[in-house]
Amino acid sequence: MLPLIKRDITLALRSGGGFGLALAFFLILILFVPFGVGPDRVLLATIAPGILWIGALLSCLLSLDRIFQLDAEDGTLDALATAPIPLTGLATAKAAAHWITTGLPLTVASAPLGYLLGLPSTGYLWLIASLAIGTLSLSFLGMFGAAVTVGIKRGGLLLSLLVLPLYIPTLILGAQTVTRAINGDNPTATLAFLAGLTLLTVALIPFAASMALRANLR
Amino acid sequence: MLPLIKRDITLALRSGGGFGLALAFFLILILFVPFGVGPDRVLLATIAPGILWIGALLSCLLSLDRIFQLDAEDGTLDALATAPIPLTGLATAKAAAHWITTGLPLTVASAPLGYLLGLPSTGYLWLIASLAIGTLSLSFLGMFGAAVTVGIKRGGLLLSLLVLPLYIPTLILGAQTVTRAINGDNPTATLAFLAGLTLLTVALIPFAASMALRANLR
Amino acid sequence: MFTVKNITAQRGPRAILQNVSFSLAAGDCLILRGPNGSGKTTLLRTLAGLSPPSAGEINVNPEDIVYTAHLDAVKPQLTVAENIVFWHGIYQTAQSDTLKRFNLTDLAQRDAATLSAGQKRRLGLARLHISGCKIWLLDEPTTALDADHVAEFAQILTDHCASGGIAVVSTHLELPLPNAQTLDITQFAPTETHADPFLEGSF
Amino acid sequence: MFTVKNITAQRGPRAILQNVSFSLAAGDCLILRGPNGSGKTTLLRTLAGLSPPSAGEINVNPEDIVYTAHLDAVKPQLTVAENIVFWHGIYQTAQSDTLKRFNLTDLAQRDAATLSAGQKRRLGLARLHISGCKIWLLDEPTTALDADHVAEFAQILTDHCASGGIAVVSTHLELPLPNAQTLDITQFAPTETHADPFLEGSF
Amino acid sequence: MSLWEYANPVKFMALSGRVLPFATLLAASCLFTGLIWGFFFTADDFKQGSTVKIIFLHVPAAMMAINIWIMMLIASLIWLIRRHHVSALAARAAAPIGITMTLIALFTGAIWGKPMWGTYWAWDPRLTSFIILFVFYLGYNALWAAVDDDDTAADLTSILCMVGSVFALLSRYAVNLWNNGLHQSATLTVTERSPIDASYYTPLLICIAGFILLFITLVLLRTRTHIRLRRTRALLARGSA
Amino acid sequence: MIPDLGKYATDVLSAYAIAILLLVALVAVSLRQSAKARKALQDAEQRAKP
Ligand code: HEM
Ligand SMILES: Nc1ncnc2c1ncn2[C@@H]1O[C@H](COP(=O)(O)OP(=O)(O)OP(=O)(O)O)[C@@H](O)[C@H]1O
Ligand SMILES: Nc1ncnc2c1ncn2[C@@H]1O[C@H](COP(=O)(O)OP(=O)(O)OP(=O)(O)O)[C@@H](O)[C@H]1O
Ligand SMILES: [Mg+2]
Ligand SMILES: [Mg+2]
Repeated sequence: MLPLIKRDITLALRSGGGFGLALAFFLILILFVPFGVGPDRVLLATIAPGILWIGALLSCLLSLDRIFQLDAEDGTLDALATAPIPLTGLATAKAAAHWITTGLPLTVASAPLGYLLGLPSTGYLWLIASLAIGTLSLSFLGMFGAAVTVGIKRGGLLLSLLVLPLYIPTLILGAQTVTRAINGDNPTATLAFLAGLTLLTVALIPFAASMALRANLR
Repeated sequence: MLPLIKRDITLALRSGGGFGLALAFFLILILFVPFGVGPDRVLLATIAPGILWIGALLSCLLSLDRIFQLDAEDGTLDALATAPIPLTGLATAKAAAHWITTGLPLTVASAPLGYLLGLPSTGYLWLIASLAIGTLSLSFLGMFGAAVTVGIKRGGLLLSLLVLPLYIPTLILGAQTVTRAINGDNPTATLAFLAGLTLLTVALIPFAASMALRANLR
Repeated sequence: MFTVKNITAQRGPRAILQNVSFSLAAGDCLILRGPNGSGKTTLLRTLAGLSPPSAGEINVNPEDIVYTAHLDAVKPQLTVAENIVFWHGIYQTAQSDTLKRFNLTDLAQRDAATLSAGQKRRLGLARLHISGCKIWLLDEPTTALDADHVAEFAQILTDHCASGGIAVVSTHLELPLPNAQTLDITQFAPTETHADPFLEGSF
Repeated sequence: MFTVKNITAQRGPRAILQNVSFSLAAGDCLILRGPNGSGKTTLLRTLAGLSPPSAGEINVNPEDIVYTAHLDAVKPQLTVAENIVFWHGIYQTAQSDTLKRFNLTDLAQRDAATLSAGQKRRLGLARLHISGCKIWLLDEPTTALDADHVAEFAQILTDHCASGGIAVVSTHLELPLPNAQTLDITQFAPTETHADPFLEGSF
Repeated sequence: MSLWEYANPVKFMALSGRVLPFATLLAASCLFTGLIWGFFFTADDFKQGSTVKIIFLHVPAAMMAINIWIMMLIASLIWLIRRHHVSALAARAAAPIGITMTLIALFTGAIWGKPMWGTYWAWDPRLTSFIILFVFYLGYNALWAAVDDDDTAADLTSILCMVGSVFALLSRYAVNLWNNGLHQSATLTVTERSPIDASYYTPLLICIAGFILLFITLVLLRTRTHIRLRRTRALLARGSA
Repeated sequence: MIPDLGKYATDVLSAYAIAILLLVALVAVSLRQSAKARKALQDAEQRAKP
């Protein structure tokens, strides 16, 4: 599994990879919001937690179809499936690599972008914590979606459609955590919920994903 | 060119195509906004024009990488480039097919989704008009981005990055049109600007795109 | 009808072949020979007009040319028949006995995604016939074909040339083409003159 | 060591081959023969464990198997050497003389994207050597290879079997493999018994 | 003789062919009776006026929308565990019915909301959950349409249905948290309403029965369609070997 | 014939209209698909026989 994670990170750093790109996409998305809704600072600060979370989620979404599809297209997935590593391991490695190359940088970038939107200072810690935990669950769910759609050429849009509904609880809990922190409510409960959700996802999704991969390789 | 448009529409309607999917993606995106920023009706109505425009833009964005990449991967693009149709014609046909399968349905769907966000009733007409005109320009600009990135495997994210800055004028003019209509200002000027922008795009972009294609096929 | 004078064929920054010249008249068939990596694909892409030669000139009407590459240009989501109709539309030719000539009649209603490697290749080659073009540029056309179909395709190629067509074929296999000329492209391997401006001089 | 008993190989809803049986011992090499679309790829995928047989049984340790398909499993963004290191990591084997054996030494630092068809295929085949597996399942391994490299690969295959390995090879070409058995798979074409429950009875 | 026998396509076609006319008749008569009764022969509610008549469409549709998803989940599990083709196809056949039911519940609810709450749409947890359910249906249906190979499609959609069910449930709880957490002026919610008057009870029950029967009829019909299509594909594939 | 629906007449009627329209559409689509599938199968059986 380690060589796989290492290779995926290398590929993400190479040309056409997704490392800096997800970040840049996040940046542009956040910049788009003032263009769309207008530059009112109070308004922007109010919607900042939600927008940051949605932005991170969409940036994450956009790199999902790379997870398995590239490997499927050049025959690597067949070769990996017949190599002596279990499919659940493969699935976990893929999701982990995705999180390292996407979720982690997004989390780090969220703080300065939050400042651009005028996020109140009480929110930053909770924003970073919720994103760090939440994007892990997003990566695993996204990996599941990628496993389901791996047989479909350029299935990016279908993948999004399948994955986005699964993202709803994570989004709600994540954005709520930050909103509550800003409003002076106690955000620990929602963050704990979020952590539980992530744990559940990380524990169970690899099995579902390996079933989907198995079916798709047939 | 006509067989090409016809085929692209057929492919979009076939399995894994993007026809209904862009719509569904749009729906979920709009759904995500209240989850992120909270269900406050006044707040939602204020940001509705911007969010609707950004949503349509992102839905459009997600199907861009299909425009040329699928054809490049199975060798069809090489074959088309050596066939007796000019590359500008190819580019125009591709953008037109993309608009028919994406921009048009998004425009139609924007009205009911606007209602979900509580868009004031004065805005609908202008929303639809600005989207109908604006998405055409989005399709052509997106096609250009797709032509530039066609050599890059799974270049979806890079493509988004290249295209998003090009989308900014369209987004501003489009969202402004709707916002003005809602605020009781006169939106015809911005809409006229938008139409001019679209005209310019449709007239010039195919040439740029054909140059990019030529370079990428080398 | 198809003359090539001293062209340099380029791939990325590298000149792969230099001073390639030949001249083909109606009815000629040219087989390109050379080991892996010698530049057959590069030359064919240059001839097809996909990458312009960095030197020399090609005299031919691009509209006469049809090119089949390592990839098949087959749309997996369309059926075999739909693929054929599409290319007829692009080349604006009338439909004819393509299905039969390439032994695809039984497969006509199948999605191209479900074809075997050889069946897909046959569908890819059918584009030659559909195009109605005089000059065929073929890059290892018989890959994945079984012995019978190789023979059949050689016959199609012979017929094409016999009726005044021209073909340039790269292949590693022996094709039964009685009247074909052979061109060993290893002779065009570039000498030490640099095509890349960054290799000139020293700094 | 590798026995297959009465298996039915399936592709989509269709049974493509029925009652396939054979038994291979260390040192055996089996060549699968059959025209396009007869089911060679289908059989190899079934043997590799990618699509389970819908009937019959395969007795083999899946860890012993390495499979090369029509596609090369080569990452274009990595260099040749990096591709090789990656597969060593996956199979957890030590690095050895792979580059030399597959004639890739000169290309080691090149991005795999810039390889020619034959060079890429060689890199794909290198995985066999890297894996250290005993049983090789090969689907038209010599596609795109030139004559010299076909001979060289046949030698590698012969060596593998001579040292106690097993190989199952589908090919349309004549490979110089002195001790190979041949299996004509057209004999396994399914008879009128239906594997598909939707073909039973009538309604 | 076990129930599983009818998971065989031939048996299922025979049985469903016999059941279908009766189911159709029953469904039609129940729907007819229930809706006519509800629409023409119930008194107006003192608070809601005539809008209360919408209940005869809204409630059955809302119930079916949820229950059809549960039926699909069960059918999917049967496919994954016992690999009965008819079960997978029944799940596929049910999805569009579920989508329609969800739409009916949404539309009738929205129309009802205008006179009751003064708006067609509010981000009430219950309503929101319904849109989420709608999206799950869309994704499930799109996946069926996108995968070419039938068995693979059955596998993938079943897995999606399983995972989706878990997350649909989680969404339901998350949505509750989301809207209660904000100080939103939820003036009237679906849950805080006076219990149904007895005179509406019988026609409502008949309507619910009608919707259930309609669902059964349509599932049988649509499953038969999919079985036929499967067989057609199998015949074509065999013919062109 | 139509009972007095009071001031909510349009609401109630449009609710019924939309719901019944959707149901009828679903039934119609199902029937049409069924007929098409039946015919396609018949054709296929015909072709498979000889
Ligand atoms: C778009 C808006 C609406 C949606 C999506 C919606 C959805 C639902 C759902 C999911 C149920 C539960 C069905 C069940 O499991 O029994 C339900 C029941 C019900 N709804 Fe709505 N509803 C909406 C608007 C309304 C409005 C405006 C009213 C009237 C003021 C209303 C009145 C009722 C009633 C009376 C029930 C029956 C509850 C029961 O017996 O448990 N709904 N609706
Ligand atoms: N983008 C590139 N940059 C640098 N070198 C390249 C590039 N693409 C191909 N080459 C090299 O150019 C040479 C010629 O490649 P080409 O594909 O034309 O060979 P070929 O004769 O078709 O070989 P084969 O028989 O294997 O298909 C090869 O050595 C190859 O490695
Ligand atoms: N998904 C599918 N559904 C139905 N039939 C299929 C599917 N995939 C392949 N087939 C058919 O199965 C048969 C066997 O295909 P297979 O790829 O095994 O042939 P092959 O012997 O490898 O041929 P080739 O020499 O051309 O590679 C072919 O007739 C093919 O058309
Ligand atoms: Mg080549
Ligand atoms: Mg094969």
